Amino acid sequence: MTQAPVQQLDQIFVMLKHWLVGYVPAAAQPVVSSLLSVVAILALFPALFAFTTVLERKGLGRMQNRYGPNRVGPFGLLQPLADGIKSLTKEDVVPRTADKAVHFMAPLLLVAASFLAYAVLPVGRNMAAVNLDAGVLYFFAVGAVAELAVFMAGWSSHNKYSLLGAMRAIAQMISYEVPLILSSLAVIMAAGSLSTVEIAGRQAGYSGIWPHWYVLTPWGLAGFLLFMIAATAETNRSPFDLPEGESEIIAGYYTEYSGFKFALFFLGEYLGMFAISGLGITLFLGGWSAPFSFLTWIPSWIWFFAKLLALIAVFIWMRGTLPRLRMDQLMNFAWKFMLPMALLVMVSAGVWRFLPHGVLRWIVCFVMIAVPYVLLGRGLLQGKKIGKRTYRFAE
Amino acid sequence: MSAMVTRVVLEEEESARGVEGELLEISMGPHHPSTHGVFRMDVRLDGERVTRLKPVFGYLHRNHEKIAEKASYLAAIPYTDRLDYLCSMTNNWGYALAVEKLAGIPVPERAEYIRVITAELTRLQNHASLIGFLLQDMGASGTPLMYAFREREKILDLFESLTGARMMCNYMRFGGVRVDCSSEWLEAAQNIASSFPQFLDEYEQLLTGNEILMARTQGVGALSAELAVNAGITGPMLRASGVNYDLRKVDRYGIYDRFTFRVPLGDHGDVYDRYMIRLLEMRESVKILEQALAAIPEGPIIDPKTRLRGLRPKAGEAYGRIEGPKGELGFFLISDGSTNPYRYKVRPPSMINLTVLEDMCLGRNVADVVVILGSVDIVMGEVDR
Amino acid sequence: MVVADNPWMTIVLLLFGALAFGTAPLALAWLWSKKFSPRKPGPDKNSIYECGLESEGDAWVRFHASYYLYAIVFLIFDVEAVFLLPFAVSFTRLSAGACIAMLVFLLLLVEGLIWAWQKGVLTWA
Amino acid sequence: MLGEGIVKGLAETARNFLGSFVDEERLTTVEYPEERLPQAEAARNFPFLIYDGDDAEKGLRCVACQICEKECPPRCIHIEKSKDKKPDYVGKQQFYPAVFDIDVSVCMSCQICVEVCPFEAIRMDTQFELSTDDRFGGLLWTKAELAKTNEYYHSIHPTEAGETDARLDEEKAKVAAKAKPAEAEMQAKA
Amino acid sequence: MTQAISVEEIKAAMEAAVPGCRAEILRNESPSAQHSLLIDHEHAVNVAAFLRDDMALRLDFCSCVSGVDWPDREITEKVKVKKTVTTPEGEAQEQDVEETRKTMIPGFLEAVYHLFSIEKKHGPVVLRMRTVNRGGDARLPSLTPVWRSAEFQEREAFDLYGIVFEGHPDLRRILMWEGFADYPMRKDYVPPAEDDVEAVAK
Amino acid sequence: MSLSFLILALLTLGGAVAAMTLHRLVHCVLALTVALAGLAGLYLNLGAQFVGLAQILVYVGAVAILIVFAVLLTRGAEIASQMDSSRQGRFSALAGGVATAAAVFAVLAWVVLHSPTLSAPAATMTQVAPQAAMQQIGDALMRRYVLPLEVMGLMLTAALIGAVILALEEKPEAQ
Amino acid sequence: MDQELKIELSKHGIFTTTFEELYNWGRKNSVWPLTFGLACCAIEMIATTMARYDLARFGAEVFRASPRQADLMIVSGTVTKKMAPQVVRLYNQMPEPKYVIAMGACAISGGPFRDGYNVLKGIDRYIPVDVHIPGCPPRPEALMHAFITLQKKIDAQQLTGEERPRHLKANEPSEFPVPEFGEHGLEPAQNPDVFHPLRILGQ
Repeated sequence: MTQAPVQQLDQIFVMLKHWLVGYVPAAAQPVVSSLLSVVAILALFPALFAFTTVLERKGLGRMQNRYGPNRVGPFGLLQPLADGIKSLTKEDVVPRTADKAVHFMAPLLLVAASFLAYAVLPVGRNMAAVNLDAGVLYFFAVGAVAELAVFMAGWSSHNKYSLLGAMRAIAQMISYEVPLILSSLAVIMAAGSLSTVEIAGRQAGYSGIWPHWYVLTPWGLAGFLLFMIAATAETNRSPFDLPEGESEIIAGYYTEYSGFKFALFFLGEYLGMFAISGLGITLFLGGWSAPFSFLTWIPSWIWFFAKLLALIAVFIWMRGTLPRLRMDQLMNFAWKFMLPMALLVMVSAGVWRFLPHGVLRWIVCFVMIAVPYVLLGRGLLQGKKIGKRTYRFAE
Repeated sequence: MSAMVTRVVLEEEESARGVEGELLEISMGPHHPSTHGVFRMDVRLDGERVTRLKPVFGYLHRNHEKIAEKASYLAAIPYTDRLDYLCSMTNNWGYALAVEKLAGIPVPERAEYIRVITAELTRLQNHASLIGFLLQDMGASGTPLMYAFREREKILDLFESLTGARMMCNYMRFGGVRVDCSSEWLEAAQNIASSFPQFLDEYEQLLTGNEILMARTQGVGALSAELAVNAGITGPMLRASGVNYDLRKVDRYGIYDRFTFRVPLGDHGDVYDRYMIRLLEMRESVKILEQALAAIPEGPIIDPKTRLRGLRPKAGEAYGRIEGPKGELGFFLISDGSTNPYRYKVRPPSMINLTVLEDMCLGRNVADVVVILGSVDIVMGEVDR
Repeated sequence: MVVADNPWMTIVLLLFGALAFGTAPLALAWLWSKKFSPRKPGPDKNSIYECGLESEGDAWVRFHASYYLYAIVFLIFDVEAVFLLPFAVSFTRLSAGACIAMLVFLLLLVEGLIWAWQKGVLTWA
Repeated sequence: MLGEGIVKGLAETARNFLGSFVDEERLTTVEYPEERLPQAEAARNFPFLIYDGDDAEKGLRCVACQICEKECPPRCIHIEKSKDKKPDYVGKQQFYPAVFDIDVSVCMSCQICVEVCPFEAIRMDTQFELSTDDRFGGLLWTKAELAKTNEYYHSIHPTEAGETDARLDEEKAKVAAKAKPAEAEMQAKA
Repeated sequence: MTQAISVEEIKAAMEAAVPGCRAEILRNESPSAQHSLLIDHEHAVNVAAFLRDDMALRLDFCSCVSGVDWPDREITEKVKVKKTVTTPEGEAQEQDVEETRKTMIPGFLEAVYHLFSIEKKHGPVVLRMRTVNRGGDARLPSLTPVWRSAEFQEREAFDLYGIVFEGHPDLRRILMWEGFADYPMRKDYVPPAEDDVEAVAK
Repeated sequence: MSLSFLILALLTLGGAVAAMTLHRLVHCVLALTVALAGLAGLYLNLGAQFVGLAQILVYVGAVAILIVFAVLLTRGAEIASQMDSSRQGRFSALAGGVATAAAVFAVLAWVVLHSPTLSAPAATMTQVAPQAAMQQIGDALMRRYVLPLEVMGLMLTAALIGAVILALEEKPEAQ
Repeated sequence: MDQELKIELSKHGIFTTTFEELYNWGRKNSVWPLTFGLACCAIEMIATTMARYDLARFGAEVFRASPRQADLMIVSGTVTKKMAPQVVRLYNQMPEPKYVIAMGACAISGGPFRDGYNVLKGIDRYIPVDVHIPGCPPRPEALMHAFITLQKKIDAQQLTGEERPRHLKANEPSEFPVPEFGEHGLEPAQNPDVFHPLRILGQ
């Protein structure tokens, strides 16, 4: 088997870019190169968004013993196009008492913030738009802007439900940002770098057939789960979809948004979800690397997107199964479970480094995480006297 | 008796805070996704905590009683279908029972059995959908509701093949039932009765142990037995508060004394208990169904001496009640000897169960309100009539 | 790596691209409404939605202090995370002593957290 | 342990998801416009009038007794009695409805008209695809739209129609039996 | 449905426990034989509290509260009266004359309470109260302080019949909107003339 | 002065001016956020990636939110802007502001002019590779500045406790 | 779309025609109903979205609780006089283009309850209705039939010309007066701009 064509396939987009850049004058080359990356991001992820909406609706349908959309285009795949056209031609209503400028800017800001995060995501070998040495920090910093966008949307609408939704959203997002950052710190400690490209690269090696993914360590697994839970909350997905909890506060902070502005919010939320899943993949799931050494011939970007789709499927799966948490439980969970656990994961990642290789460090790290998990979980449930019950019967 | 205690405390708290202008006043409803129809709650919020909640209804007040007083005894039956539109069979039965009391009409054996079978099937589909709606209010994207409706469709198919309609069965008559059921129908009902526990297992697997569900429901909306009795709460909600009062046992109306079944009772009276009591009641209903299907005799299905058209009961009055899926469904009829009831009054369980809504919701937050309301099991057709 | 660009140029381009991506359909929708489907504002349509009723009272009311408390705790931990980041980066080359120093730093903050927990600050109302 | 119930629930939805590809019970959708479930024989939606033979006007069983109009709970039936009479299925001279309208925008499909009709003239149809944008024209059905053949009745409710026919035949036989002696008497007298 | 205790017994117990209370037994001739007790206004709340708390009765559950409207009735009866009739002959003579006499029975509004005991599992015991008239004096004491379950139902009777329950904590319209002027469940209510589209009548 | 610096400086200044002049408090907060983001841009422009991004994370992500909550908490969103609208009040406020700004600027200028980096010869300011920069910060933090770090932690904890105590007075039922 | 219409359309030029087709195609395949249940029919409406009938197949399972994001109002059940102002206001708050399905007898005419003092005799007295579906309640299939009828109706709408639908005409209203609670009933009892009965009884 020749390595060359495989590698070519792996690097096909990189080569394509080089080839295209080669045609422009040298002075314009950096700009064109950047532009190409930007255009790729702007084209690819919205397309993924469109696809995901159908996937979600169909997936939920299957979980609920039905088909889901299947008539618009082949297998219902054109459904998002129809939705898009509809949204585009729908009347745009802005409440009279709304703060119009802020109301207008909020969805744009959300979409922009969501897009910016993609700059540092390595979607394949040599395939990151930029390689910032503080890439992870950049990612979180950009994510922080989304909170502001949500607040702007909720506040400017001048609607009670919107404001409630926005306040819920911010409280939730800030609370889960801490465990999100802390759980990724474990990986940064192991990798010794904040650069997403580098972190992904670190995990591309193999021991036997097993990859060096951080998720395959006790602290990595725990960190990954914490990271994904926090990510679910950050992106307002079920069971943390309180900010738009339809059964409680109508449509949350975008109650007063119509037409394409509403679609932009939707887009922004999904883009956020992809981005944060992408970061999770980069940090814990080996980025673009193959799960087994004998599968490396499949192009790296395929692996990345396969993992992304798998995580999206899990998001959809959870949405199809779980009821929503309540605000106080959500906050309790963030501060009284997620935060201590994230700190412990960090400490255990530190311990991992200082212990010698072997079974011992597996056991120590596992115990370090498992015991507090059981205790904290018990504290969460039994502290509130929550548990299964038995019932009396009268004849 | 401390029935009014909660109310007083509430007002004291409110005046003590003295920040009325700073609280958020929200009307939830009449168009709200989880008010189960056109119900409205005027809520005052401190942050997200409820400091006052006033139920407002009447948005579906369609003058059922007035129309029935202008119509004959027979013509009122299809209207009863539309009271609690999820449970037309039990509504029919309640009304038929009241008229039978008023006019002294006997009911043949077979009709009684068919009534029990259809009523228990109704209870099954009502409880199943209620749990689905409750979970929907809790934010589960439709999956439990879909499973509930999957089973409900099977029961509705049964109803349709017996009565011709899925929801508005218009099936029972004073003195019996309208049409006889075939042996195939009984077989189909038997199939449902024997497969229903599987569905319940699935439901329990999906939900009962779920930590989120438990956290959302346990300790939420607790209702004391004392207050429940005083406020006239009936049905699963009363039993969840630990009061053993099931009209099927107390009144032994129809032929319920022939069946062995148990009445599940809760100890906390919270939303979780209400949820569990309904699940357990479904299992008991299946038991009743099995017994009734095994013992149903042949015979006439309607009292031959009763005139359906132009029934003129002697002047007098009667109050008849049954254990509807939502609680005590009563009909109070006054006859002046003419073909129309002089006074026709429905005792709607879901409306009276709302009496304590505010008591249960105070101090909880918006998300709880939605869940508590869901656990009360209201149908606006019945609340507003 | 690809052509050694200035990363910030890419990011700025991406920012503009993203803004354009958001604005373009809005502009298109605006054009559409100009050409074909006129917007029809009205007193009801442009009033606030409140379950079909006319909205009463102000939505911009005083909010609960617990939001503020959480924001403070968050700010503290955010700053802490910022300090932890450089530590994490150089962690592989640090001595055990430095790590213990960081642990002390952590414990200080955890102590604050526990204190706040005990005080019931972390109980949402 | 925390998370146990959640995992169980996830397993349940996964079972349904995977089951939807193999098990009919786990994919209950009937794709309506193309696929339909067989309708229950007893199904009812709106009333129609039965006529025997080929001529809707002649064979209409309704004799305009107006019982259904009176008993209809929402009072959606409007009948105007004819001035003249025509023979019914047993040959007796009867009135017939000059006008027979049903406002299906009011009808509550309760079937009471069917129950009270002594002439087996009105029955419930199963047709439900009736949506229209014509509020007044499309939802008021006149006699011409309501009249349907006995064969149609047989096709939608075979058992019930069979019973009805048997009853009618019996009645006819009775009348015939009564008529025969009468005829014989007449002849004898003659 | 065990009616363990007869109406007469309840009446006696009531009158013994609440001095001065007046109760009247109204017989119900229909097969249901649910006889009722008509109680006076002044002692109604005390009577109700007694019924609820009495250890033998324990009517802790007020199931159903109904308003009933009894409009003014004209009773036409033929009475034989002795009358002095002047005969054509000019003699005054006492005669039995049949005369139709019309008596107006003034209308009133009535609230009917159906009580049960959850503890003792008996019932129903039917309580009735009547207003003085249907006009300005349509007042009754509220029994909501005794049974919370009466809260919404009394409001409903107020809304639809216009019975004013004194002592009710929150007596507002419940089904109709505030500002609605009529009491639509009364027998003499006439709905507003609306343009009724009767497509049938074309 | 490069073009990027000019733009960023204008952005920062514009945001700051808007934050002072806008009428709605929430608008002011948003404008302030712009100023803070502009400042972060300036850091980034100087090649201080870590500081710039941390500035966004902490100031835009956390401080701005905190101010927003504070604004909503006081319900002064509308009323406060009308406060102190008398001419004299305005003038004195302006004067006070200018004085404070001048003082702050003076102190900063003094510090900057006396900082050792400025006096060191240009040659010692080696252009470090970005990756190394991150690690250098970490190393410096954990070796040379380990004591200040602990003091920092203590201060943060103190800040937490202080703020909570202050806020708890607002929220008596939590105790 | 029938042939005649196509020819008619082609007169407007290919550009408009394609636009129009795309526009109608998008609208008809993305009809998001308002989460709006009134009475009995609402249960059948819910049943329509459930597994057996699955309205989602048409891309219409996105029930939006906020009128701002909804396209279709399914008036599912009795509209009482107490509710009518809210229904009209919700309709008004929906952005154009918006459609209304009157589901069931009550929504069309007051149905069995039309003699009630608090029952509105048909929602078309205040807002324009696109599709009526009789039944009490209509079966889920019947609602789907109504939905398909609506899709056909949308498909036949023109983008330009005098025949174009209401929402494309600048001078046609998109919101209608909300009736007010009077002492005896709603005022006004109907909106003559919307309500065009064959004949009003007593005239």
